[in-house]
Amino acid sequence: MQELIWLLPTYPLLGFLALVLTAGRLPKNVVAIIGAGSVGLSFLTAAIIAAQFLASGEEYFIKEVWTWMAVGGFTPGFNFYLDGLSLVMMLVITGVGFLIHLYATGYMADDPGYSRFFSYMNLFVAAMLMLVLGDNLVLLYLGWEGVGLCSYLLIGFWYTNPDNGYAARKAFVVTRVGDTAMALGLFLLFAELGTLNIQDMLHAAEAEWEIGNGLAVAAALLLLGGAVGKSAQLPLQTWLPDAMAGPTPISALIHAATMVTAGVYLIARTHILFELAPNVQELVGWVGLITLLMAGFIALTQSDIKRILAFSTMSQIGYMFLALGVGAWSAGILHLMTHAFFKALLFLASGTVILSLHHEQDIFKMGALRQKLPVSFFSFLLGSLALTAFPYTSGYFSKDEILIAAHGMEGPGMIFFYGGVFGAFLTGIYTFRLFFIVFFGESKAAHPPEQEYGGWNMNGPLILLMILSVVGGFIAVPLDPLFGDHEEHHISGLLHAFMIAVPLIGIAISACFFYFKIWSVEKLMASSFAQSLHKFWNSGWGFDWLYDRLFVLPFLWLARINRADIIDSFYGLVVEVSRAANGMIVKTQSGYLRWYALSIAAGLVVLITIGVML
Amino acid sequence: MIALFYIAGAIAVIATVAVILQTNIVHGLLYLILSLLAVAVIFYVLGAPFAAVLEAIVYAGAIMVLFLFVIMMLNLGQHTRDQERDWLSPRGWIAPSIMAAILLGQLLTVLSSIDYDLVPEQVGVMEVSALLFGPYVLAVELASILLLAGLVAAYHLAKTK
Amino acid sequence: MELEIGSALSIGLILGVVIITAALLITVERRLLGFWQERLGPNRVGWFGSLQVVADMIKIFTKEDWVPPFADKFSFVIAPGIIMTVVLLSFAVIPFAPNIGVIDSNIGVLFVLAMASLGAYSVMLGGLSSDNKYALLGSLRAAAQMVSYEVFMGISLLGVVALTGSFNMREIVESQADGWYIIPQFIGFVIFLIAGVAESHRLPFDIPEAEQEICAGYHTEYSGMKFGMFFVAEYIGLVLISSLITVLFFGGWLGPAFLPPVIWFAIKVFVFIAFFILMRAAVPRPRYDQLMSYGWLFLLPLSLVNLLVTGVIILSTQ
Amino acid sequence: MESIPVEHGLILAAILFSIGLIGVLTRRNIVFVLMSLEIMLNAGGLAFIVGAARWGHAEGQIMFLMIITLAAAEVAVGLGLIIQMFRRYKTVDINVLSEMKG
Repeated sequence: MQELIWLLPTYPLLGFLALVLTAGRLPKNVVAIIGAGSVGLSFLTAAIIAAQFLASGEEYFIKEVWTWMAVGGFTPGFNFYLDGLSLVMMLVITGVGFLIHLYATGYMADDPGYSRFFSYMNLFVAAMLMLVLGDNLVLLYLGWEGVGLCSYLLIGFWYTNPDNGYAARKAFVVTRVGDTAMALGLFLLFAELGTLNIQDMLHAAEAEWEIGNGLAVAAALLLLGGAVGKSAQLPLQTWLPDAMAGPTPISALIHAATMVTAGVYLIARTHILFELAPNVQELVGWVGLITLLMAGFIALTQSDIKRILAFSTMSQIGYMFLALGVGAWSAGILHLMTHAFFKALLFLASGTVILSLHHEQDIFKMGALRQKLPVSFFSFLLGSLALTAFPYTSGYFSKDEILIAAHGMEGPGMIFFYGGVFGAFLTGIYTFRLFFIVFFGESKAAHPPEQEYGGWNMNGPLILLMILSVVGGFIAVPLDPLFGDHEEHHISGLLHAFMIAVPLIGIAISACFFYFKIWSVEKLMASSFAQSLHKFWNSGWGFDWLYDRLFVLPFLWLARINRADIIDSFYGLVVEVSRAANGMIVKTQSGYLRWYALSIAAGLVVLITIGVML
Repeated sequence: MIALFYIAGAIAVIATVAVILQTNIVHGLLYLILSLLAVAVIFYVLGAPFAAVLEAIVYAGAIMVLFLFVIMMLNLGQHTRDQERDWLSPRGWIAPSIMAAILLGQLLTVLSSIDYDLVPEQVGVMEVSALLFGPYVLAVELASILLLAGLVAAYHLAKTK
Repeated sequence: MELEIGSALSIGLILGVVIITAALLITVERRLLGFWQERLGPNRVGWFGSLQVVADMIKIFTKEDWVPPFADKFSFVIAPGIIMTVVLLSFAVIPFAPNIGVIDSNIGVLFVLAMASLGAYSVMLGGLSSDNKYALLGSLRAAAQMVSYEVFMGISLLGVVALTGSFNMREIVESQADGWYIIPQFIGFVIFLIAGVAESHRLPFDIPEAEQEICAGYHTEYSGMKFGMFFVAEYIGLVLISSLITVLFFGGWLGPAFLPPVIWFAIKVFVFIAFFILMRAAVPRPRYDQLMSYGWLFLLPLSLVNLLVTGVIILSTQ
Repeated sequence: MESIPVEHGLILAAILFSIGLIGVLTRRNIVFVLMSLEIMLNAGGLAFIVGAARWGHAEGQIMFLMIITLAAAEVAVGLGLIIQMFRRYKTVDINVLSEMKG
């Protein structure tokens, strides 16, 4: 059965082909069956494969399907590699993906682009599976770009609004920066190590490079560039909030559960390389820490329900990076998985809320939805608790492990630890700010909902994800043989209690502000400093403004002064010279036979002259 | 015989000059035939009677007849003389003449370095034919293909639609 | 280089005999035609009209030698001269008898062919320079006819040349001592006969000058002595063709010894002259296109086959 | 027998060739151009015959035969073209055939 691993991406790919080739002519229920069913089949297959793999106790499994190309010694194949890491990813992608597909069959029911939507989604799942299952970096890169393409297509899904197209382009271009770095990294690795097969490459790197080797640092840095681009980490994080322009299931699947964690997967996959470059690994931690804090502050000030969740996602991926940075690989992946559960839950629930309120996304125009939208309420409650690492929810276990590992780290470990704890504090505040404002207080909705939107196909996934969000932390991730980092860290009980308490304090503060209304936000916002701070954070720490000044405007300026195309003028010169020469030579082509005969005679004279001279 | 060579040579040159100076195309053609016949005489003197007769039969007798035939068909001749005179502007002669003079000068320079007196001896039809249908039979085949191609092309080109 | 240039005297003698014979033919033809057509013919001047030729010559010589003002004078004048020259030149290689003849040339047959091909110019120039539509039509016909039939004429006598192994007329005659070539080369003879008539555009192949269709064809505008030259040249051509047939196919001067060779030659030539005149009296003129297609579609393949078969026989009997 | 300097024959060929060249370059009447071409071809043939006489071989005559064949084919095609041209342009001026200018 493990031999059938190639079926995993094949099912969604076939679904994609079926939907694309019929070009929306199929009835909606058929589309739903194909779209969600293909992913469901993938999930079933994945589950069986996972069970067999775990039962077999092997460390890894390779399925060679065919050789993609053979150029000299470079023979990347369509080979699938299964080990603990890809197993987790595979299950998350197909499982959560299936639930989200199922949800989307209801969510998108009224959309004219129903078939198109599911074709993109299926292609995305296929590409994502390719990414995590590929045994060489070329295949990984294929999937990497495939998901990038799908992300672009789905952000701009409602293409009639130019803003959505703009957001899609922004996401595409910004991630392209990272992808370029990653491609360079691949070239470097291939040039230095002669292979792009991940395992061979890692072993070769381990054998040839000592720790701190310059090439290892360069390669790790370049791969990190790709990872931060895909995972929306500093400094390439600006695209993620705008990516919320797509339909909500997209946000759940691509921009929360799977694609944005590809960077985490990449670093975890090539962790040996990062271990060879400790400075870069530490940099990963710093990137994660700064991003999680920054995103937390931004999330405090946002008013759009999806943007809050987007910044929250950014922040949680920051935690994952932090985990990678401190070497807690398993914890990072565990957090990836739990985050996939509860963030998908939150996004889907927000989707229900948005639809119930007739496409209203501003949280200050909601309120008092507790009774009206019970499923959403419970979803949000459990999702938020998991997000804030409420004890014994899924997020608690994973975040706990990360922070403990950070605490145990040498050097900047303490900073990472306290930074992470502070981030958890922020998480508590902004999460429950959202929760309290949306579900309590008075209703400020323009169109108050009559009843909750959605049937079983939307509520079912929510309930399943609720369960997973609560108990997901108990799932034993089979990563130990892969990373071998199961080093027990221990912190004192007091510190541990403090760690657990901090998010709860955040929740309490949030409650004081928004539920009990003991404190008032207005009072806090009275000072001009607070207002400008709010504005600053609301704008995402001014990164968009900064990048605008740093890159976009200079580029536009260059484009403007280069309107006459300075570089092209060189080639234009070539053209002009040719044309001038042509103009001179064309006179010789007079069309008059006598002229040609004269030329021939002249040539004869010259030749004879040369002959006589010699 | 040697005198015949120079006389025929002189006739050939004069007649040829007359050809290119003529404004009446029929007269030009007659001079050309004269030139060809003079060249045929030279061939005979040089010991190539077969070539001489062929020059007369094929060149003067058939190819030039074709010319005359076309001239008759197009009804060229004396009517076109004025037009011909217009076309022959004195300036048009300068460049070709200079070019030809240079070429001729070069050829003379090169040729005058040869110093060999030949004693003509008859190489008759028999010898030529023996070679032609012996070692050069391929050339005969090629020539016949060429003629066939010429025949087809001429037929096609001159056909009235 | 076996070039036996006869004395000026013998050249003059041969030329004189040929021209006088041709002139006499004018009367002879008319008398014979009259005889065959069961009428009298010219019988007033001299004994049985024998001086008719003198009267004709006096008439032609004294006529106004007129050149039409619209004609191209140069071409108009030289055209009759060309035909006279080439037919007379052709006689240079004819061996009349073992010791009578101008040149004993190795390329005699080819020389005759060359002269025949040059003869076409006369007709064409005459018609073209006359600037007359009948003349032009006549000369167009003549050009096509003569150029075409030259080909079959040349190919038809190649059989004889192959049998002899030489282009030398004297050798050809000598090699017929054992038998005339009329026997092995009968097809060649027939083709040569027809082509010869066409070459000299005698009736029935006088299409270039067909009176009923295009006036007098290429010599419509000619008069006086220029016309006389065309006229006489036609008879000289007749003599030439008869001589060639005699030489190539009927053993030339060869004959029983009771008569001198030159007499045998003369007798044979006269028989063919008479035959041509009889043809004129007996055969109607074909149409122009019939003539051409007959030549190209029938005579050409036939002559080629004849040559091929001759070659095969020669090779197989060697 | 008297001898002929071989260079004289070649010089005659060169002179004829040059005259033909002048004709080709000067004349506008395409029939004259074709005739001048014939002059040049014939001059080439003459040179071959002189060469044949120089070595006493028949090969030169064979080359002359080739030239004559070439000339015949060329004239046939060339005259066909002239007839076609005359039909189309009603002139024999070679300059009207200058549509292929660059």
